[in-house]
Amino acid sequence: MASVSQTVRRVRVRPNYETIAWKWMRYSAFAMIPLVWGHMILQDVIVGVHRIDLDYVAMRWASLFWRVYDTLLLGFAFAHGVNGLRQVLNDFIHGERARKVMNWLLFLFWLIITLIGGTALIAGVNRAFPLS
Amino acid sequence: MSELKTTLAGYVTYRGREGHWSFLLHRITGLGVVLFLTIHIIDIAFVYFNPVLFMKAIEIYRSTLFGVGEIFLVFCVFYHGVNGLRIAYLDLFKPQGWHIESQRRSVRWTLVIALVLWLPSAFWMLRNLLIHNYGLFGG
Amino acid sequence: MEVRVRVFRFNPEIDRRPRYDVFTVEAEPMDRVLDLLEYIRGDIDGTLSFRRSCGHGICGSDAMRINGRNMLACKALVKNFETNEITVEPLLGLRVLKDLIVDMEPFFEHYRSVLPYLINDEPLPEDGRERLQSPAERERFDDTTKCILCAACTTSCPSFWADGHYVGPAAIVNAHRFIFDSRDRAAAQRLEILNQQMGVWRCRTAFNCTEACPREIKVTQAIAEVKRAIQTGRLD
Amino acid sequence: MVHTHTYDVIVVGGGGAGLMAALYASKRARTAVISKLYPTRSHTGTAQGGIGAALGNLEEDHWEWHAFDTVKGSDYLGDQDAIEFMCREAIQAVYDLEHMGLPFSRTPQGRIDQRFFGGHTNNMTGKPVRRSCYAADRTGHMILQTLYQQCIKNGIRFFDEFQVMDLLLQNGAVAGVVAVELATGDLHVFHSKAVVFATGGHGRMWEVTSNAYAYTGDGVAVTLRRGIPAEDMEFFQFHPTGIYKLGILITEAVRGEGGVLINGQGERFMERYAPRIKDLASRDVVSRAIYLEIKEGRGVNGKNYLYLDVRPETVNYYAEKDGRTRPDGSPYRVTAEEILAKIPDITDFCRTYLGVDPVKDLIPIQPTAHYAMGGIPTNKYAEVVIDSRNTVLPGLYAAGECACVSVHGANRLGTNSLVDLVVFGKYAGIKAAEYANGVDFQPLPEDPTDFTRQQIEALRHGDGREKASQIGRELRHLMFDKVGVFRTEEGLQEAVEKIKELRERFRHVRVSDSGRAFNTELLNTWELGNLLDLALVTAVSALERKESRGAHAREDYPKRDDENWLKHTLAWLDGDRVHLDYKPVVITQYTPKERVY
Ligand SMILES: Cc1cc2nc3c(=O)[nH]c(=O)nc-3n(C[C@H](O)[C@H](O)[C@H](O)COP(=O)(O)OP(=O)(O)OC[C@H]3O[C@@H](n4cnc5c(N)ncnc54)[C@H](O)[C@@H]3O)c2cc1C
Ligand code: HEM
Ligand code: SF4
Ligand code: F3S
Ligand code: FES
Repeated sequence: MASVSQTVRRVRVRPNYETIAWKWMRYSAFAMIPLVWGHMILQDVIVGVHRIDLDYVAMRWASLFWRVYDTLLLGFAFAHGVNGLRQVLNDFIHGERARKVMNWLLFLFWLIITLIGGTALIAGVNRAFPLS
Repeated sequence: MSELKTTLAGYVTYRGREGHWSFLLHRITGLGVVLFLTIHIIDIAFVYFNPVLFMKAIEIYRSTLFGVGEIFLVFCVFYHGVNGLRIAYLDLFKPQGWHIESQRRSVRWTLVIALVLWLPSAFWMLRNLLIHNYGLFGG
Repeated sequence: MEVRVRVFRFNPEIDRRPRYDVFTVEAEPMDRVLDLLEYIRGDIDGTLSFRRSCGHGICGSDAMRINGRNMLACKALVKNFETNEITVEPLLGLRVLKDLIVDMEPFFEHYRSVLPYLINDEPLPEDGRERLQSPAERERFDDTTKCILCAACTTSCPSFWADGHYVGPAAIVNAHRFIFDSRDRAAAQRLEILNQQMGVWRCRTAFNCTEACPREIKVTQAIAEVKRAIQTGRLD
Repeated sequence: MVHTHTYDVIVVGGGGAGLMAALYASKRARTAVISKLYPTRSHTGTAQGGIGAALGNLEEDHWEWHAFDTVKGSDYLGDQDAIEFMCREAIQAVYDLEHMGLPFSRTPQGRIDQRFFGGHTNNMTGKPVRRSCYAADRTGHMILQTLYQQCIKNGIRFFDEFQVMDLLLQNGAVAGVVAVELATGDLHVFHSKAVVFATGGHGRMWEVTSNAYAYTGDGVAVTLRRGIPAEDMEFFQFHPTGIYKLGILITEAVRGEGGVLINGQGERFMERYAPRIKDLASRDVVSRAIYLEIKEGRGVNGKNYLYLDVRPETVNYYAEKDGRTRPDGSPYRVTAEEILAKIPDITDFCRTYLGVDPVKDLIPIQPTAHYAMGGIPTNKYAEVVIDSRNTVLPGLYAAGECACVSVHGANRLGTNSLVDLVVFGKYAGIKAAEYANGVDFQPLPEDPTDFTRQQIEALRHGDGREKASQIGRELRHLMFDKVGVFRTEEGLQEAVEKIKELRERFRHVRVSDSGRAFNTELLNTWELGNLLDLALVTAVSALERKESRGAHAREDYPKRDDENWLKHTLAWLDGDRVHLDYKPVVITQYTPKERVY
């Protein structure tokens, strides 16, 4: 009786930006549940915007834990969000050139905002700033 | 241009089922959250760059209009998160889950879970809002 | 019972913009929407154009939007609609050539782009007989062999509406059919093609394709399997 | 506007036969396919049951047995040289299809699976034999897709949605065809050395039919108008199991898997008509049995339908009674799941169009017009022959349902059409390319589109007193009533007169759409004209054949008459008149005897 081959076939596909972005969107999703939800539930729901002010921020960032937490949050959530934005814009912006320009602009946007946020996270509340 | 029109017409008039709506909702909530997050990163960064502006921004956030908006934002984050988890789980671990009945079911459950998470939060936030902005509940 | 059929009309030779004509026809609950269209063309307005051939959901000619959803007119029974008003429109996202007829060329171009044919240059069995394949291996891609290229899926996809360059679910389904065929040897090439900008990653799992497929192919699942194959390199 | 194209070989039709021809012709000659439908819309895609070939994967089988079954099925009218050729070639053809990628269902050993089908027997025991190679109940779909895929792979040139309306002949040989481009209404002249017609059948002239809207016999009508005869048109197969009223086909494979026919009294009546193979007797036999049951008042609720029953309990009950076994000798018993897995599409049809579930409910069925045995006369190399001496018309080929080789004779055996397509489609392609490589182009006629324009003008300028849709309805009703499963002298006489009347009325039809792009009204009306021509030829051929043979059942001549009628009909159409001539049947080793199943 002839036998039938039953080997698992394998191939290799070169990963590109889209491959990685897809994975990133999904794996970051798992990390973001504790980060984003945790942050949001704590700040928006439990503490509430009415109790947040400079002192509150200063107090939170006094703890290294919260600084690391917020750094991770910034890293994950904003990169995820900007890549999401890129995907949506990609749907609507056609043409090789336009797309390239958009991608660069988005990259700069991501970089600048992340740097701004990162700077604040590292430097903390600016007590030297004249308050009035 | 005509593609944009077609797409928007399709979004609105195509009578898709659960998947169509969850796609739209995921997209809208995602975009809403990025918009907010961008602003939020900037205003938080003011604590270093310009604390006065930070206080002004907080002032604005405390307004009733923003308060209500924030409640919706929380919904967006909950819905987007639950749905994102659903997508990530199916895509990465259970492609057979992209099956017509189970997919319809999972979309509905996503909405239910998001609402269940959101309702108590919304209640609490609304209560805070009423207390602080209208002095209710003896606040 | 009486049914009001609202039909999208557009004749590029005369009309500057489309319009809707309303025909009131007598119908049985078991009538197909295709029967109504045939009746309208034969007995009321001969200028109405639409495609059809087999009349029972096998040839893929008559996919159109009926009451806002893609389906085959020959598989849409009057009794399955809640209302007595049936709106019939051409597929969305392909150019309308006349009335319910759209330009299928871009659709077939995408189909052709994924190498939709068996590629295996290894020598044939020496006895000249069939290549062997176990029932399980055959079953692996059974679902996607059912595609009739009707385009109902691709034209229900939000990503395709937004950008007609997206290969679309139908092409991916037909790539899947060969990628998972144990006799084929070109899976890597097809996955490479689908890994590009306009490939599988455009799919946002909107699921309209699966809902629309008249052959009940698990389209989104097939796409997910292709995505996984690209990510993991495994073809099982 | 008129466009001109030049190719060595033009294939008209993108179904199984056409694509097969194109694949083989294109290997050696510049080839293009013209099809009025996108090729994947062709009717080949609807074929369900399977393709017959004596592979012997499950039990002993020989191509000679297949040939004998075919001869017997044909009621001895099939040409035996062609039948032997086809059945021998079938085996290689099926392997070829597999190598092209066709996803056949498989045996546990990984070989092509085979199933029972009507009329397929073990010649030694007379018992049914598994000969039908299949891919679930979508065999035709898989063949069509596979061939189309191969055409893409080989870069074959397609003219999709071009409808051929005329054949150009010069100096007694082929010069090309004229087609209208549906999208623009422009005429295109295809100048070629060889033309292969593979345009399919004409079952749309009957009221209850399994055939597609596009099945309007264009190829046969076009060649008839150019003086080429049509062969054996009186033989049209009525398939026993069409869905009641709709005509949608329920494949014989359902009975192959153990389904049985049940009359209004709950009786399995085929035991009386074909004691040995019962429900799997050949189609003409079963269709007639159903008609007789209905006539004798045993239809369901006094209506003209019966039931097909594949509920597992019924299947198992009769399998036990018949002592049916599996290949390994164990008793044949099935579950609902197994049945559903074997006939998924049928299940879908029943659910969609009847709202019944085949493993739980009975399926109401009636005979449905199904397959044209007759058509353009050819020899076994698919070369068109134009008289009783089998004179070949140089450069013209035909294959598939539009051709009459004749391998199906008076009644086609299930699964043999797909065999016909691949075998004769292949040879049409090979022979056409061979021929094209050996000759020069015939010059085009001075005004090649003249006749086509005349036909179109006539449809545009009728006085509009008559409506095409009405004529079509009357034709279909008339044909089903008078030229259906059973025929009589008076009925046929009446049909001939009425068809002539309808053809006269047709001259008054006027197409209301004056546009050019996708003027489907114009083309549908032209197609109705084709059906009217073929209906006339069919009715006259049937009227003249004074015997019963295969699908041609005359109540007034109930017996087969080999002495006078063991011959093929050739019919020419000249205005309103049909000329007939006859040619002998080729007999090699199977001498005609009475058919018992
Ligand atoms: C429901 C059903 C089930 C069947 N099941 C089986 C089965 O199980 N086994 C079996 O052996 N047989 C079966 N048959 C029969 C078989 O499917 C057909 O006889 C066969 O497929 C015909 O193939 P073809 O290539 O001749 O024509 P088709 O596949 O019909 O192709 C005809 C082609 O010609 C083109 N054409 C027609 N007119 C023109 C024109 N004027 N100009 C240009 N192009 C034109 C069409 O576009 C089409 O591409 C079945 C038939 C039906 C209807
Ligand atoms: C809370 C946890 C979150 C999870 C689990 C999550 C998950 C996901 C996933 C899996 C996708 C990919 C969807 C697809 O490709 O089909 C996605 C897309 C997206 N996400 Fe998130 N996300 C989360 C939070 C956020 C946040 C905080 C933002 C904003 C900053 C955001 C913005 C977006 C955007 C804009 C998209 C693209 C939407 C689209 O393509 O339509 N997400 N998200
Ligand atoms: S996958 Fe389904 S909907 Fe899409 S083309 Fe194929 S049959 Fe049509
Ligand atoms: S509708 Fe489109 S987004 Fe994906 S799941 Fe289907 S291809
Ligand atoms: S007419 Fe063939 S699929 Fe509807």
